[in-house]
This record gives sequence, C-alpha cells and structure tokens, in this order.
Amino acid sequence: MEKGRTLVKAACLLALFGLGLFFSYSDQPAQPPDPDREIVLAAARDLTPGSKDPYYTSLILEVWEPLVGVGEDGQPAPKLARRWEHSDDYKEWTFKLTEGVTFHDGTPFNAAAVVQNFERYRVISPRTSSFYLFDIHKIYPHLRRAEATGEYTVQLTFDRPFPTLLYSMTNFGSAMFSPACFDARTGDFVTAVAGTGPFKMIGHFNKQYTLLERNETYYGSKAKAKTIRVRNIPVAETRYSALKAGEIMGVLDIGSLTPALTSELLKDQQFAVATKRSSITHYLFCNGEKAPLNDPRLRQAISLMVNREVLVKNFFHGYAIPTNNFINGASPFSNVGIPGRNTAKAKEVARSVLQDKTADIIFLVPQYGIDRYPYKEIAEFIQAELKELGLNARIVVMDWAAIQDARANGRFDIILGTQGLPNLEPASLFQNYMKSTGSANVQYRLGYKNEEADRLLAELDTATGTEEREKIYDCLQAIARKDPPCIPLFDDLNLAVYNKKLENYQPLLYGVILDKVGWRQ
Amino acid sequence: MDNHIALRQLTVSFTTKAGTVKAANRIDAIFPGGQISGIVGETGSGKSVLGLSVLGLLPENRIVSGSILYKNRDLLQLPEPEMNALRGKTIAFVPQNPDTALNPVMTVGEQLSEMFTCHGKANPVEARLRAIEQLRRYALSEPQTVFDRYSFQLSGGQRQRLLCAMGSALAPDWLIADEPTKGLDAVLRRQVFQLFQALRETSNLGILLITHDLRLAERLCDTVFVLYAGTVVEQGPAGELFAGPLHPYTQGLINAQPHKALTPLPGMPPSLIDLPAGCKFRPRCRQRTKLCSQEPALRNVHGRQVRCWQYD
Amino acid sequence: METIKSGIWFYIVKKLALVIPVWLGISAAAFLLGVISPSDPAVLLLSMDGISTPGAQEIAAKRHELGLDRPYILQYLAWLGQVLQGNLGISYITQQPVLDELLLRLPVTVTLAGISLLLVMLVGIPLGVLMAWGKNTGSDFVLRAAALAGTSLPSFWLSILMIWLFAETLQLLPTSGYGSVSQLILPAITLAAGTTGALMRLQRATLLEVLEQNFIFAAKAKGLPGSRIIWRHGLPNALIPVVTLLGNYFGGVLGGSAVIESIYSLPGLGSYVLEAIRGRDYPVIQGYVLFTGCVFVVFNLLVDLVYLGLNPRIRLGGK
Amino acid sequence: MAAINKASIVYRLAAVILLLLVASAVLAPVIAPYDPNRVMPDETLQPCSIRHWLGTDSLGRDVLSRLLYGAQVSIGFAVLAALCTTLLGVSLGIIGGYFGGVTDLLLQLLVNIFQGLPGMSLMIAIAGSLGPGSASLLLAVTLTSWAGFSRIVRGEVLKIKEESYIEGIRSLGGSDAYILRRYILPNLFNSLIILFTIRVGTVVLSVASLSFLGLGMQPPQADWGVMIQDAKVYFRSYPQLLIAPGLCILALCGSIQLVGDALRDRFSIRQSTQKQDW
Repeated sequence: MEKGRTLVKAACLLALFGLGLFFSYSDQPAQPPDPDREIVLAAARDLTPGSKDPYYTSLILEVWEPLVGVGEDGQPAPKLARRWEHSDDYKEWTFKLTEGVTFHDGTPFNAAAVVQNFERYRVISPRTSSFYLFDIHKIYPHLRRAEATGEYTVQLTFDRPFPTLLYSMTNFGSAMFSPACFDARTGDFVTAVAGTGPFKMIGHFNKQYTLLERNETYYGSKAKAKTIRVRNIPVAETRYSALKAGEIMGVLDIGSLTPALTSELLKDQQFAVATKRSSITHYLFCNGEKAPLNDPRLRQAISLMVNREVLVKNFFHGYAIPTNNFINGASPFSNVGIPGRNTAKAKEVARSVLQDKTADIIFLVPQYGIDRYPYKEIAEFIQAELKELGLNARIVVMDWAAIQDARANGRFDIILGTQGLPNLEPASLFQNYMKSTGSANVQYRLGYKNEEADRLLAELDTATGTEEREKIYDCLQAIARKDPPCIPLFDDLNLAVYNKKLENYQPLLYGVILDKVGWRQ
Repeated sequence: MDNHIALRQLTVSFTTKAGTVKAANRIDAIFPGGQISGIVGETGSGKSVLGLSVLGLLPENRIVSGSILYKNRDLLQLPEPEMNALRGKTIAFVPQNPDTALNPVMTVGEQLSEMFTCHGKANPVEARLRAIEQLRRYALSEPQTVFDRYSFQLSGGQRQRLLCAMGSALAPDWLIADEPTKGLDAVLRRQVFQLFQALRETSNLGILLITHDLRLAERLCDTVFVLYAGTVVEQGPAGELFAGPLHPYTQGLINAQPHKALTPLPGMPPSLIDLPAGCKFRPRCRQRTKLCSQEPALRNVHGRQVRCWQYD
Repeated sequence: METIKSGIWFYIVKKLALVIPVWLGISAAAFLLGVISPSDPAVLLLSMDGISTPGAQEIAAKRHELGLDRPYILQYLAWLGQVLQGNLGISYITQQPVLDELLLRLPVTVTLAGISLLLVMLVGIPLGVLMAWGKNTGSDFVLRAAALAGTSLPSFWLSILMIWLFAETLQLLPTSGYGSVSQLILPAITLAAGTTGALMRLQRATLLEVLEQNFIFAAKAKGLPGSRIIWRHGLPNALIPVVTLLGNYFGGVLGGSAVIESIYSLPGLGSYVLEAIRGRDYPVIQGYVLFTGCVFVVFNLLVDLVYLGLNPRIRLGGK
Repeated sequence: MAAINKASIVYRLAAVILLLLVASAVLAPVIAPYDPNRVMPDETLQPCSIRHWLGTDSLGRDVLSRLLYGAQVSIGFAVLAALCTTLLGVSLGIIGGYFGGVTDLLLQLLVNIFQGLPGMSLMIAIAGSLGPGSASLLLAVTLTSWAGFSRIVRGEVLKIKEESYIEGIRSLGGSDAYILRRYILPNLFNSLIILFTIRVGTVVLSVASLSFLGLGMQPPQADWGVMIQDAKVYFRSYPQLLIAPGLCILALCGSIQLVGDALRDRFSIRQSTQKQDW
C-alpha cells in the first residue's frame, strides 16, 4: 500500500517540475526588432461586422474612404472628392473627384463608381450598424438623383435646398466601395471589402481580429506600418493586462480604456496616452413628463449643483472636459460652456420647487456606461449631491435594453448616458432634442416645450446662409443653457493609449490616425 | 514438514469511541498442519478475530500482543510486504457471505486468474488456463462460460465453490474459512460440507474453520476449539468433545441445537468492554461456585483441555 | 441472450421517447425567455450606434420587419416551423443566420470544454484516489483543503488573479484571445477549478465507501498488491457517481461560460449569448437555448450509456 | 485514534467560521466602523490604516464596513434563495415521487425541461430582462436550480415508499397525509439539510458571477461579488480590495461545505456499510 502511494505522489511533483521547466524555457530569445513586424492593437468591439454591415468595417481602420472627410478644425475636408461647388439655391451640388485612384481590387475610382455607390445607398437604406445607422433619407434628404456629368465629376440634385450637405456627407455619410465587391441588388458585400484607403483588409476572423496590410499602390502618402492586426478584446481589464504583457501595443475606438485604468497604466513608464475631443457628450437625461423633474428650474438647479470638476478629477482622472453646453465642443458651431457651480442658488431653487419637502426619484445607470466609463462612481457621487437638494435618488443599474424600455414607459426620473453628435453640424441634434415634436424629445420623454426654440428651429429649416444658421445655433445654445432639454456634464475625450515602442499614435475625433502609426526607430 | 500454526498468549483489543473492546485474551492454541481445526462460539466470541490475526488483516484501531508462530516465524512481527506475499499463496482465506465477496464489475474469471498473475505464478494466458482448470476441479459446469460471467449471474452455491477455488488456487498450506455456511439453506450447507471434505482429501491442506454451525464442526473438524468472550474454554478432538462436552458453556451450546434438547442458554454474552472478573461464563453458569470468581486455568482432562473449576 | 439485448434497446427507446416532449418544452421555454423581457429589440437596433434617436414610425416599421407585431403564438409557431427545417432564423444585430454563427463559435467552446473536462478528469480522479488511498495522512488534508478552495472560489476572482500573475507579471501565458493552445490554458484551468475540487471530494467519498466493501477485504486477503486493489478493484466501482458529475459538468460547459469567455475574450457560445441577451437578440437566444437543450438531452443519454458500460448488472440485467 | 478527532476538529473549526460570518452579518450595523455607503471624495483609495483597517475604495467608502454589510447581503440572499429552491424542489419532488401516475410524469417532464435550460444563461436572461435587483435575482436563482432538487427528493421518496413498513402502515389505515408527515418527511429531513447547505454555497458563487456581469445586486447595496467587480481596476495598487472579498467568499463557501460534510457523516452513520463481525 505505502510504496504505491509514494510513487503517485512523486509522479505529481515530477509533472509540476516539468511544467515549470517548460514555461521558463518557452519565452523566445530576443531578436533585433524588425521594422516591418506586425503591430497588434485592440478595440473593445469587433471593428469588422462583415458583409451585412453598411460599411463592412469601421472607418478608423482606413480601408475605405469617404468622398468628404473631416479636417483638423472640424470642418468638412476634401478626401476622394477634391473640390465641390453648389448652386445658389443649394439644390445642385457638383463634386470634382481625385484622379488616379483605384480600389484595392483594381477597379478604377471614377464618377461611374460613385453613382453605383449612391444606388447602393438607396437599396440598403435604412440599415442598422454599430457604427452609424445608414439611411439615405436622413443623410441625403430629398435627393432626386446622383449622376456622372464627367469622367471625374458627379452632380447631386435635391428637390429642396440642402445647405449642410457637406456636414451630413462627412465620413460614414459618403463611404465609397468598389462596385465589384457588393451585390447591386441587395447592397450586401459578396467579396472581402475593397476600398481606396491606405490599408487593405487581408483577413478577418469573426469577433477575434481584423488583419490589415499596407496598400502599396495608395494614391496619397503610403502607410508607415506594413501589417496591423486589430484584436477584439471586450473586457477593459483584459485589454489593460494585454498592454502590460506587451501582447498589444495600443488600444483604439470608443471606450478604448477606462480613465481609471489609463491613469493606473501610466504609472508604468513604457506607456503613454494621447487625447483628443470625441464627438460624444455625457448627459443627465431628465423625465420632463413627470414630477418633480417636469419643472425646468429643478433641472437648472441640478445642473448648478453637480460638481463637474471633482467628478472629472476623481473619477475621469482628468480625461473629460466639464461642460454645460448642449452641443459637444468638437462641433465648430459649439460655444464654449464653462459650467458655473452655485450650490447655494441650487439648494434655494430646489427648496422652492419642492416646497421644503423631499422627493424620491429613480436614477438609471446603463451597464455599457459602467463598462466604458466610471459611471458607477459618478452615479453614487451625484446621488449624494442630489440628496442635498432634497432628492432621494435610488440608483438602478440596467443593461441598455432595459433602460430603453424604462424610458419608453416613463419609469425613470434621471438617466446617466451618452449621446454622440450625428455630424459636426448640430442641426439634427437641435431638431431631435429641442423641437417639441423632436424624436428624442418624445421618445425619451424629455417633455421639452420652448416656443422660442420651436420658432428658431422652424426658421432654421429655410435658412441657407452659413452666418444666418450660425446665429440661430448661438441663440439655441443660449436657450439650452438657461432651460436645458437634458443636463450636459462632460465632453468625452478619445483616449489613445499606447506602448512607447510605437510612434505617432495620434487620436482623431474618433479612432486613431492609423497610417501614421509605426515602430519607434 | 510441520506447518502448524501456534498462538502464544495472543491478545487483541480495539480502541473505539465507546472504550477498548477486548476481543481476545491471552489465547494459546496449536492448529496442527494438514488437519481441519474448528473454532466455534457465539457471535462476538472473538472467533473471527483469530482468523484475521493469522492473516494480519485486523483493522487500524487494533492493539495486538503475543505471537503467532508459523514455521518458527512470528507472523505478527512480519513486515507488511512479506506478510502480503504470504496471503493467498501460503495462507489463503475464504471470506464471509459470498454474495458481497466478489467484485460486481469484474468478471469472475479475472478475479480468479489474478491470483496467479499477481503472485507471479503465471503470465495472463497461462493464468487463464489454470483458472479454468481450477473452476473445473470445483465442479463448476462449462468453466469457459462461467469464466466470463459476473458474480450476480452465479447461484449462491456456485459463488461459494468459486471462493473455495480461489482460496486453494495456489495450493496454500493453510485455508482460513470464515463462516462458510452462514445464511445458507440446508441444501447449500450440504454442498459446502462435501466441498470441504473434498478439499481435505486432495491435498495436505490445513483448514481453520471459523463457524457457529456446530453440526458442520462436529462432522468435519479433527480438533475443535470452543471460544467464549475472547478466551478458549474447551478444546479437543471433535468426536469426543461433541459426545461428552465437559465445559458447561459447551454443554449449553450443544443442547441449544434444534436436534438436541433445544434448551436455550440463559442470559447474553458479556460486553467485551467491561469483562466480568474470574470465569467469563460465571454469570450464565448454572454450576457456578464461589471458586469461579477466580479465573480457572486450562486443565488437561483425559486428553482434552477445559477451563473450569469442576475439574480441579 | 435475446431478452438481455432487447432490454438495452427498450431502455434506449424509452429514453428517446422522453426526448421529444422535453425538447419541445425547452423550445417553448426558449421562446418565452425572449418574449417576457419587457424591452423592444426594434428600439434597441435603431439606437445601437449611440447616435440616432429613432422616431415612432421607424420603430413600428422595424417591428414589422422583424415580425414582432404578430401575436406571440404565431411568432412561436413560425419560428418552430423554421427550426424543424434546420433554419434557426436571422440574428437581429448581425443579420447573419443564427445557425452559421452558432457553428462558427462552437469549436471555441468545444475545445475549451474539452480541455477543461480533460483537466477535471486527469487531475480530479487521480488526486481523489490519492486522497482516499492515503486517508487522514498529510497529503489527504492538503488535497482536501485544495479541493475545498477550488469549489469555494469564484471563477472570475481566480481568473483576475491568474491573468495578473501568469500573463501580466510573469508573461508566461497570453492574457486572452483564441488561436493557439497556450491561450486556452488559463481559461481551462479557471473553468475546471471548481469542478475538479468537487470531483476530488466526491471521488474520495465514493472510493472510501467502496474500500469498506467485503470484496475489497477479500482482495486484500488474496495478497493482491495495494495499487491493484485501489485502481483495478476499488476505482471501477466508485466511478458511477463521478460519471454523473462529469456528464452534468460537460453538458453545462458545452453551453459555454459567459464569465470565462468574456474575461479571456474567447468568441465562444457563452459570450455570444451574453451579447444577445444584452441586445435582446431573440433569434440568437432562442437558437442558443435550443442548442444547449439538445446537448443536455444527448448528454443525459450518453451518461446513461456509460452507466451501462460501468455497471454490468444493469447492462445484462436490462434494469 | 488520531484520525477520528483530527477530522472533527476541522468540522468544528468550519462551524465556528460559519457562525462568525453569520454573526458579523447580523451585527454589521453594530460593529461596522463606518456607514458603508458614505461617499468621502477626499479619502478615496486609502491603504490599510488604523482608521480604515482595510483601506477605502474608489469612492472613499470604508472597505471593512462594506465587507460586513456585504456579508448581510450575500449570506442573507443565499439562505433565502436556498430556502426557496428547497421548498419548491421538495414539494414538487414529494408530490411527483409519492403520488406517481400522470402528475409524476408531467413533473418529470418539467424537471427535464428546466434542467435542459442552460443555468447561467437563464439567470443572465431573467436578471437582464426583468431588470436586476434582488427580486429578479431570486427568481433567476430559484428557477435554475429547483429541478435538480426535486429529482433527488423524488428519488429518496421512491426509495422510502418501497420500504415494507410503509405498506404496513397503509394496511393499518394510515392516510396519505399521515404517512407523509410522520414517515416520509422525517426520513427526507437528513438529505434535505445536506442539499440545503450545498445550495447556499452555490448560490453565493452564482450571485457573485452575476454581479461580475453587472446583473447582480444594485448599488449602493453591495455584496462581495460587486466588491470584487469594483476592485478589478484598482487591485494592482490596492490588493486588499480584491483579496478581502475573495477570502470572505472562500471562508463562507468553504465552511458551508465542511458543515455539510459533517452533517452527511453524522446522519449517514446508520446506513454505513456492513461492519466486520468481531
């Protein structure tokens, strides 16, 4: 009996020792860093949803390019469309295309290709996507036809004047794909996506990674990196560990890394972060159809009460910009809104509205917010502040679907959430939120009713001149500061966190300038 | 070739939560080789303990003193590997109630042939042949089919014969049979009797028969040892002992049998934790005298040994 | 031999007959699961880019497109009709056929489940036997403590620590992802830890019980070596409850573990259904639950068949 | 001799630890140094100190107090959920096992269906769809586990029903209710206690996993799973945030299992295997 047992125990110890040996031996010897070796990055979601997605893959992977992009100053900038001009009544728009450009599958990029893409827009609309819902009726409202008036000139004719066409066309609004890679009838992609961008997509494995390779025949300046692999790692902590373990060299896309993890990571010298405004703003959405928040003064009081600076310092670790301006700062039309905090005034207003009584309110917090941002800490901090206003907030964490349902049935008082800028021209945001019949206003039960705003928005429909429209935007923003449809808290910052072995890891409004990224020499 | 087994002052007790159970007290006995020695007594008299002590298979919580001599070696001092080598090869065992004594998920044949392979007597192929030969010798019809059967597919009698076949497979010097007839009906008991008689003739095999079946002991054994409360109260040749039992307990036992006077013994066997002083049978003995408060020694009375003051 | 042979077939047929109603019940439960949830997939789909705010008529159009405006019973029957033709419907979010996506993710979960099952068996059973064999000695207590810790620690707590230790600091193993075997070591260990502990405890208890049986004592009396008594006589008799535990475990793990797959970013069935539940992707939830239902039913049958193998009395006696 | 009391020492130790945990949960309001939900912005992420034995979390709340109140939530909920599961499982098991016939067939079908549904995913679906909170959690945990229970109970009832003395009582005119009350239930009592203790352990773990996925307890109510979830970000610089709740779960589940083992050993002595005859 005894001999047998010691034998088995010895076998176990031997196995453990062998395992240890195997591991210590297994790390590869250090070879000299080859400049063309693969760069591995990671994002929180799969950036290549595939054939049924309107865009097949995300803009930030620079596989496809739009006709009109976004410049440094946030204004529409030429991309595949070199120059453009419009008729006085803003009904006809003519675009001069960049010449000498070919799609990755070799088909030439010309006016005919652009027209075929517009046909595709018509066939697929409306089609949902995790990037941007594509609906031709929203991006090109009242478009009668798109025709090639020359080999490299395209003309869009509208039934109604559309002064802000360019803003609406930027990035996801005018994605160009090779006609050979999609089925003209259904608009679905039949082959791997072929765009005109600096990177070609050579591989994509469902929910795991997208493999990009430098497009050697790119018409512009060629990409620095030879191959880039963008992995999909959903959990933020795992992305953090992958960065620390040197498995990935950087993170990108929305929610690349939570602010807390970023500040924790920066304690290690090999990492750095570059930030840039993103087009996302964090709001407190109030239920304006139900007491007590149907009283705009109480909403104003809450806006005055919330200590945005402490929230940004403690929980966002400085990676957000406090604001009380309804429109995100990334839009060139937004006025800078420095939030003034006045707790005394806030409490006094609250006391008068609540007649010295306290009110119980439901405070919903979305789970996606907790995964990406420090929403739990912020909610619990604001909960404490609301208590001082006599509002006993009960926090309920729900996943996004449950919150949408609670919103539709009005079973909420405050919701902490985000809203992205549809495009840099704020018209549609104003329409949705501030117009008494706006889709967000109704769906999200904001109960916002402001005659002045309605009048201005009606005027906006017919206004064509840019100065005229800017004047209206400024008035609307002033109204929103006094009587906010929903309480803006912070403008989100796009965190481009990377390993210092890389260089030029520069964030854009959304994503990273991928073709500039390369190994530090 | 005297392969007798001699017990010298064998004392066995077990530590339990309820206290120390004194199962055997200073037992001296000699079991002659080549003969059948019977150990009889009521349940709890310590007869199984003797068998287990010879085999060295007493449970962990045992305290053993004295010695068991076999071929002038004390089995109690033998290191476990050597003792294990003896088991099955030199001293074999036929376990109690055959229904549970066989591994239910292993074929009967394999359980028999493993005797040969494990003791290095034969390779698997040879072992199979010898096992089948052994089955045939124990009157099991069509040994080939029985070999591949499982124990639940055999009858009670077949199982008992199989266990004996297993026991005597390696032609051991000694075979210890623990209650071979317990729980069997008359027909099966008869078969067991014939089985052990056949065993006796075929080889110079010493058998230690532990049983409470007095009729079996009477007709089968050469010498009989009567145990009571862990001590030998009477021993001697079976014929004489059963014809004229000397010790009051032996008389009571014999008279309690159905074909005898069927007069049950009064009282119950004593608790083995706090044993009575003096003669252990005193509380139940009709012929007790004040002498019995002292422990009587074993006395020689015309060729037999008895532990009772009557024969002082 | 004829009656015995039919015994087994009768036994299997009876089991299969029970499968049909169970499977139907599971499909109904799967359908209800999606429907009872109070939220509306149409709204979700239209606002999933975090930018667009859908109007009422757009939502109505989407609901019609997805067929959500029909009464529940009709939706269920239409869905069941499709399923019987092997078409599990189209996922709301990805617009891809659910069956293809399930099959795409199946290998990930199956390999992970397979490795962790191997771990549970190759570690759990021998250590369980070792514990029973050396009852109440040093190694027994150490192993019992380890087994207890295994069953008592939450798997995600273990994962966080193991990623931090093995991947981040020691950089021995990759932190996450799927592709090479080394990426499956940590997830398999954390997935198997709990059940290995449970198996060790169960194996120890059942083996101890078997070692007290009469035939073990008879085997000792035959002078057989200790290892043979434990492995050849003891273990086969102590495996039946272990088989049940392994069968249930493997059946469950084949459904994928949402927690482990999300931490280690393995694109398996668990993380797939987690996303589907969060996005109220009904066809995917229903397809997944149906799939795990089938796995459960098949595994029940497999476990019973293994019983037959292990226990000759049932196999030959035909229960 | 040593073997016997070494095992019982371990069992006694486990019982003590369990009592300690339950006591700390019950007495949490008394012994907790701070209010667990009080946010102190200027004392965030303090290391262990005299004022805060286990430091503070990212919102400046005292970790020790949160652990104590967390015990209340974790243990309280686990016991409640285990109770519901046991009651539901037992009643259906007895009805099915004792009365047999069509009801038994239907119940068996129901059991098979519920066991066919994927446990964790079902919990996620229910918690996710009905909105998290202890009510939906309770429903989720109970629905996914009663089936196993009732299957075991039904087996036990069938075993007891076959005992000869049950026929005896029935022949003496004992009514079903009487037999159930006086004979079936007491015999079931032992295995019920064991099943109940195991169930409490597993509930603690599954609720912790749900909290990890964000579907567990609602803030500010925090059980240990939520605390681990919160500590994920900071544990590299403040390990106690992760280690403390982890060890609490280990202590709770470990002691519960050991107590379960002790109960099993004590009650099952009667059915111990056939002892050697001296």
